[in-house]
Amino acid sequence: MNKYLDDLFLYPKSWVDDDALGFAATARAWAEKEILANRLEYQQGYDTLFVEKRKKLILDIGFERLVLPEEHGGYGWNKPSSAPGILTVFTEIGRGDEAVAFIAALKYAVFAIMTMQPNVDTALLGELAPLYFADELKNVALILPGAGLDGENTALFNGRSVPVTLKASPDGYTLSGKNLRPLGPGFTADLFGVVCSDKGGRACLAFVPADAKGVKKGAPLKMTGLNACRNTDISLDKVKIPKSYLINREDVVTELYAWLNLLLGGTSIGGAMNFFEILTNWAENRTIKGKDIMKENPLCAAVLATVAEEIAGARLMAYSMAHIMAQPESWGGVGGSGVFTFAQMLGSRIQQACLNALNKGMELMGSAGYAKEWHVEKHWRDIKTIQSWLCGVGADVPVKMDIARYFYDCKEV
Amino acid sequence: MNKYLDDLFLYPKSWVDDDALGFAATARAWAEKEILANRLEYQQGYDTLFVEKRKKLILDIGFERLVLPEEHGGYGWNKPSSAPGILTVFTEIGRGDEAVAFIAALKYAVFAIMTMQPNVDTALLGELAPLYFADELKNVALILPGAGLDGENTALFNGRSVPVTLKASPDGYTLSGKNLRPLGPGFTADLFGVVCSDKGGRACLAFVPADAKGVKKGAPLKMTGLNACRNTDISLDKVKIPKSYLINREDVVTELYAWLNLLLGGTSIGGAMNFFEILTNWAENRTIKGKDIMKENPLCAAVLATVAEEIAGARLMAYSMAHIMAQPESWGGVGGSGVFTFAQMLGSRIQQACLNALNKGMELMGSAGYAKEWHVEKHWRDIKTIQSWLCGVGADVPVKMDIARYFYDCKEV
Amino acid sequence: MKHFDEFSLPLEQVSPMEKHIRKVLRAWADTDCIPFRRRYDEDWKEHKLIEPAFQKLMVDLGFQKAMFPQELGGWGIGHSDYVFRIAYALSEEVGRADTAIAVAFLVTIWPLTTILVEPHVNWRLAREFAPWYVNAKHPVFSALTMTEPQGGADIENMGLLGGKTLRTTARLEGDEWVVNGHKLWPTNSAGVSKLFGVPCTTKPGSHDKNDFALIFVPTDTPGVSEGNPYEKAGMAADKNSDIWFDNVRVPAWYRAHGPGLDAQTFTEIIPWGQVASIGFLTGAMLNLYERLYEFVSTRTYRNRPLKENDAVAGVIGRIAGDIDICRIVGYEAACIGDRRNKAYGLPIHDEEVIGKIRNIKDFVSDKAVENFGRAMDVLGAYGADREWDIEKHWRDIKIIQLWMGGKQLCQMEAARYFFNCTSI
Amino acid sequence: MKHFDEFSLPLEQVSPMEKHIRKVLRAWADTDCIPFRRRYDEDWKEHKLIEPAFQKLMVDLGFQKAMFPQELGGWGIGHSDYVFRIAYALSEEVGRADTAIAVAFLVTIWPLTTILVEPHVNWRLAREFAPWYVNAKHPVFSALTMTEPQGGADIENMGLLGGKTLRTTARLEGDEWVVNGHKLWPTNSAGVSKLFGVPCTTKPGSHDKNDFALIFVPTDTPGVSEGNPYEKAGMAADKNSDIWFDNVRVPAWYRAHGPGLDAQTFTEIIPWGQVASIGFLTGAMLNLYERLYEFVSTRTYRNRPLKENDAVAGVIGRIAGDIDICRIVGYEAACIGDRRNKAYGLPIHDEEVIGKIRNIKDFVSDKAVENFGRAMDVLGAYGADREWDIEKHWRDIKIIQLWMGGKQLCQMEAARYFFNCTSI
Repeated sequence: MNKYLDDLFLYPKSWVDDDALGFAATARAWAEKEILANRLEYQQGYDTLFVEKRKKLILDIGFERLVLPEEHGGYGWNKPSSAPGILTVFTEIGRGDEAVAFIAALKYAVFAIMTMQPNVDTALLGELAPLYFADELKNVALILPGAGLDGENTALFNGRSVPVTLKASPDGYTLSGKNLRPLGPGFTADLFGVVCSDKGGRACLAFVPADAKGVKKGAPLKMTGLNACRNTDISLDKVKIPKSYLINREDVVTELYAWLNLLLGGTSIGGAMNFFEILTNWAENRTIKGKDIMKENPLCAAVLATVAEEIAGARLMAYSMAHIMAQPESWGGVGGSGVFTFAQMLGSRIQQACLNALNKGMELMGSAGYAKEWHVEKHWRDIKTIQSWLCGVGADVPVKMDIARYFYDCKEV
Repeated sequence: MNKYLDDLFLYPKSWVDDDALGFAATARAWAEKEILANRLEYQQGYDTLFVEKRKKLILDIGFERLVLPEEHGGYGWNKPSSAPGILTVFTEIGRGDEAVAFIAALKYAVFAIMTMQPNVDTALLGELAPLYFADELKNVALILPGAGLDGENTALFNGRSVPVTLKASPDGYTLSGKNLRPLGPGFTADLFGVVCSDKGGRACLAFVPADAKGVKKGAPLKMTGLNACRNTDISLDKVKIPKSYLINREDVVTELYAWLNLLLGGTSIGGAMNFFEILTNWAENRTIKGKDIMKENPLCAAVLATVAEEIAGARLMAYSMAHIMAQPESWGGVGGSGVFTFAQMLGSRIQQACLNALNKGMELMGSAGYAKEWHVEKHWRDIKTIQSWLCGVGADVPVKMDIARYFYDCKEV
Repeated sequence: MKHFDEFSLPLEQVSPMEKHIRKVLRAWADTDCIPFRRRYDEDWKEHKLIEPAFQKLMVDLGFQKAMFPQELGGWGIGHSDYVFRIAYALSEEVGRADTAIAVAFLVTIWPLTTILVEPHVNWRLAREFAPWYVNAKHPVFSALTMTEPQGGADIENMGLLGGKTLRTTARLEGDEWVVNGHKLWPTNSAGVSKLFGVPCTTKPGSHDKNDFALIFVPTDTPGVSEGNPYEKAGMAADKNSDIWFDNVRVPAWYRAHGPGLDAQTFTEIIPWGQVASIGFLTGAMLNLYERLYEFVSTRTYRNRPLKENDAVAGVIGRIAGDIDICRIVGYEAACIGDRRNKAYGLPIHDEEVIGKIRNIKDFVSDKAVENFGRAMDVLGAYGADREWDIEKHWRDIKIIQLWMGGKQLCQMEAARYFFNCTSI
Repeated sequence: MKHFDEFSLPLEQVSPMEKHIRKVLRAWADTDCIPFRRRYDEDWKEHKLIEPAFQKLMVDLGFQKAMFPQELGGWGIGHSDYVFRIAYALSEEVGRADTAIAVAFLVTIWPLTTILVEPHVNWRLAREFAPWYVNAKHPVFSALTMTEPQGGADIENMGLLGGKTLRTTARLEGDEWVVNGHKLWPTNSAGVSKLFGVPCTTKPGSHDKNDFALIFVPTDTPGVSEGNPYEKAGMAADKNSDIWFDNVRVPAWYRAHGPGLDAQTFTEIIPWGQVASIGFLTGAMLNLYERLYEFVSTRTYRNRPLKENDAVAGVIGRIAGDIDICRIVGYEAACIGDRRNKAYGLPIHDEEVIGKIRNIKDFVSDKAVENFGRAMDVLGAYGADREWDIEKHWRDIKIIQLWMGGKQLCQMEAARYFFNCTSI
């Protein structure tokens, strides 16, 4: 490959300021040096190296603090207009390891709810930032609306079940819910961002420290991908949290989804771009039919083109999403129905495009596509895991219903 | 429907200046008043009304002059940075009638080659503008590279056959080619933009007046759609043109494709948006299973969502394309390999997305989908015609090969 | 592949008669239809060019007799163990030339299947109507008037609605049925037909299947009126219009069978229509292959025939491959129908039969829409050109995808069967 | 649908024996494999958990005898008119539980089909090898070592390359073959097998099919060495490694048949592998249906079971519908193979047979990849969860899509047949 990824996969550069480009370069350097340079070593020592490399990025480089306001030790990126820059950075991290980017995305999205202008919640930040942005790694997992169980009647968020209920108590709130499937590192989580329903049935976001009384974790689950961020089912048995640990403003959940779609979009695009690099190298060095270089065979070239096309298209969609989020004034806020709908719509298309790039490209690699030593199958499993988790339940139906509500004013779907 | 299309189908407004928005509003008013207000009448008297309505747009409103430099009677839009504005205007016209927008797009694209900064060809413009931008309708058709005939060995443009050859003669050039299938109104064309190959086999663009000696037209063809712009095969039998009627600068053909993809993208998106309006009206007034309003049935809502999603996605892709074209400095010129590749890639995806919106939406309309009186089937036929014509030959393979050349430096595909 | 006849059929299942029938129809297609079909679109109202094709097919070759018992001058195919497969072969061969002629012809037989096909032969009605078709010197058409202005294909959704939404009523007065109502869009309306099969309710709003009646109405009965044909995107040979029934009186015994069995035979009519539709689609796809083969063999990319380019070969190989797949499953759909009287088979009103055949129709329809669109793209600048015939099929087969309840009903009836859904 | 056995099969074509064989394998799957398979991934190197499943299947139930002639203590299935359909049923039933166990088991039979199946039975070799499998107290595996470091699946592209790219050589010295070369990735390598079928060339660089040799090599022959197993995304029960042949000497009569017929039987081996692959895929899809059915019946959207939501029903209905389609065409692929000795059939090295079966394999593979992915999405937050089993199949069936030349070779061989391409 004799071109830089950014020269191949065009995007509206004018939307990304120098500050962001600088940080993206740092993230790229981290990925190159810490992970891509010693792929096999990283794969074989994954369990331990995963933590080490994350520490370098998050603690040494201080990447996590991007979400914080300056007065809480951040860099002043806590405004929607930074969305394109944030996307750029997450793409670079995802290129190194989707799992690293994924865990970071969850934490970023949850804290964005209390740090993004105009909704900076200084009081809550004052309590949480010191605890969860200190000098060791702290993980956040989410409890999102999703599948309900037949027979149980739960409150709904756009049709999805909200299995956690919230009760007001004199000194705060009490949360209850059983068999909850977190999004993210449920087993190692230090803090849970929990979507729950108040007595009016409206969805809001509560913060639950993992060590709070009544939080029960199960055994770690075996998953398709993202195995480094070990997950498990949890239950909340009358867990008490202080009043300040609840954010119940209008649109808090839609806003959370918007950020997740953007950051996980960047994550998968980054992973897909690294796959593009591996595939390019493969296609330039394989011969088929005893003579042709693979990339010069028209059928293989067509598959290669589809891979590039899916990634390039996904990247443009992601920047369109970032641009729409970056202009809350024109589109009614990050949590507004317009931005939410487009984030859901583009978010699921981006994941599908990245996965399709992997699925198609692997067709050219034969056993190298699924042998661990080629580092392709991990991208494939990780992206599939992100993509299916983002569906929540019912494949793309809930997102289609979100779209139908916005474009056709459907009321009953 | 209780929202404006532009509030539903978000796009980066900041890329479209007030000047363009004003012209887009005029185009929308034309479409509403002249066509959409009296649909049935327009359909039944199509042959004559098609000309009348075009005259209003092109001569009375002067729409065609958008492409001309101010000194030739234009409005000073003749710079790549106007691409997003031009796209917006073509979307409005396509919403009224794809055929009107289609003919206009061909003429615009051909003249963009000599009017767009930094390549303004004042001499040639001085000759052609008075002839083809006078006070009556003048049609332009293109001869593009495409399918070759087995046994004939032609020059190639990115693998596609260039069936017209160019010979230098003392007083100009001589063009020859047989059984040429124009893109556009070949039968009524006053001017042909002909892609031909010089003796070095390089593709360049020649302008051939339809009344030039040696230009032979066949009988009009029956087509799937765009029937108003009647087409026919032509042949060029040693047709002489003056030196000035040839533009052979590097990238002239790639640039032509870039503009075609943008303008025809807007054309089909406009048509698809009008279909969205018709479908919305249908889905709000049909009951199924004897009780539900169609749009409230989850399966129908999912199909409706797909329609909206395809159109919204196509529109965002089109603006991404326009943005890339509008910044020739960052991406190496409108005809450069980057812009050309992305135009081809996004252009074909936009057409497929619009067509898919029609194909899926029609599934909900039963016989109303293919009965002429509902005005859906025309959009379907017109968009399919544009989409398949743009393929040129071999479905998406030539575009895939364009993509493979750019992303993987393939040399032999 | 030496000939498109090599596309797969489960050879052990093909009837001895089928080869002969295909030969006759192949000759009709190549001499009486295909040479003229490029001008059919403009003939949609007059049928000046289209009429002779019907005359040859239905009268001269005699296919409008096919279903009637031999005792009544027919060919007795209604009594054949292979009747579904024969119907599939007919649909495919005629559909290869023109799916609109195919549907106009097959729909003529369609309502009659309820009274001519084992195990539900109604001899009195068979004797009544047979002479009209068997002795005619001109094509005689019939129609099945299903769709109503409200609700579209609800009526075909017997499984869920049981005729609840029917607004066309039949009232028994003495020894006559009095029919009132408004129907839309049936094939062979706009004055084409001599006989209608009319689904009605004897008790408006009821979803008791015993209140469903299928009544035969000669179109010259007082009170029957039809509108002008609709202009459509394609299928010029098939005329459709509104139909009104205003106190139309027919003998009481013009009801197909009676309470219960009417609803059952009407449910059974759906698989007939679906299997024929699949035949139309695979027939059109056989023709797609013929035309596409010529194009990719004679036109070039990089100065070599398109089919010798690996990437194009991938595209056209998928198209031909899908045709082979569609034909295999389409023929299996016909076999499912022909198992209706076998010990190991199921009656065709069984939800398994309905669900599986709906699914196959849905699958083949989608593949047809996809592959005709793809084929037009392979032709590129020539794809929309009527001279290449593919665009005509592209316009026609979309209609096949949409009719009889379209995609959604296929999806729901298939899902209802596969997952035992109770409320969809 | 009361049970997944209702998914369509062309009932007239199913052998009497098949039902019994399926019953036995169904019981094995439900008691000896499925309860343990969620821990197989971690067992990829040791096979501590996997071994007992093989023992029960191949030895206790005796399936490793199946192909051998009855005279030699086998079941004689190699002589059955239904052998392809039986192989399909085996592949489907075992594949439903674990496609990796299915491939390890079927590949044991695979190279032996060249010498055990009518019309090409080599009795001398059959007598030589039968005792190894028939009398064994433990599972005995074989492998077909096709892939070479360069060129991947070129070797399977006999149609175009005729073995030209083969670098593994066989030199006849006296009454012995001397084999040298390097092979990659065959199923049942890494020390698992007792016998290899080794495609070689007797004249490097030649594409004369007479220079192609298929030679049987016992793995304990001096000069045979194997590497450690590769770690893969799935299919833990199937071990793959490098294999080196360094002046390996075997008796001259260990060659399958001889010049010409070796190339033909090797060409014929491809349809065997494809039909089995299709069986693995539809078997996994049957299991997909079982697990998906449970999820959509017990989990809710809008507080109603997922399957009662029309839009979700549309998604899962398509998945189940595709399973039905795949099974119909998959079984037809097996029938095509079983027609090889029939007057109306074709030998399985015929390009029509190869092209059609490649096409069906390509189609079913794509559908499997698509539908397992979709099913994981229906499960959403639970889709990537091993407890639901679907993700395991999702990882495994991708491998099936990629092996044996993968998609591109299927596409090219299908296109070559359908469009008579000469250069692709």
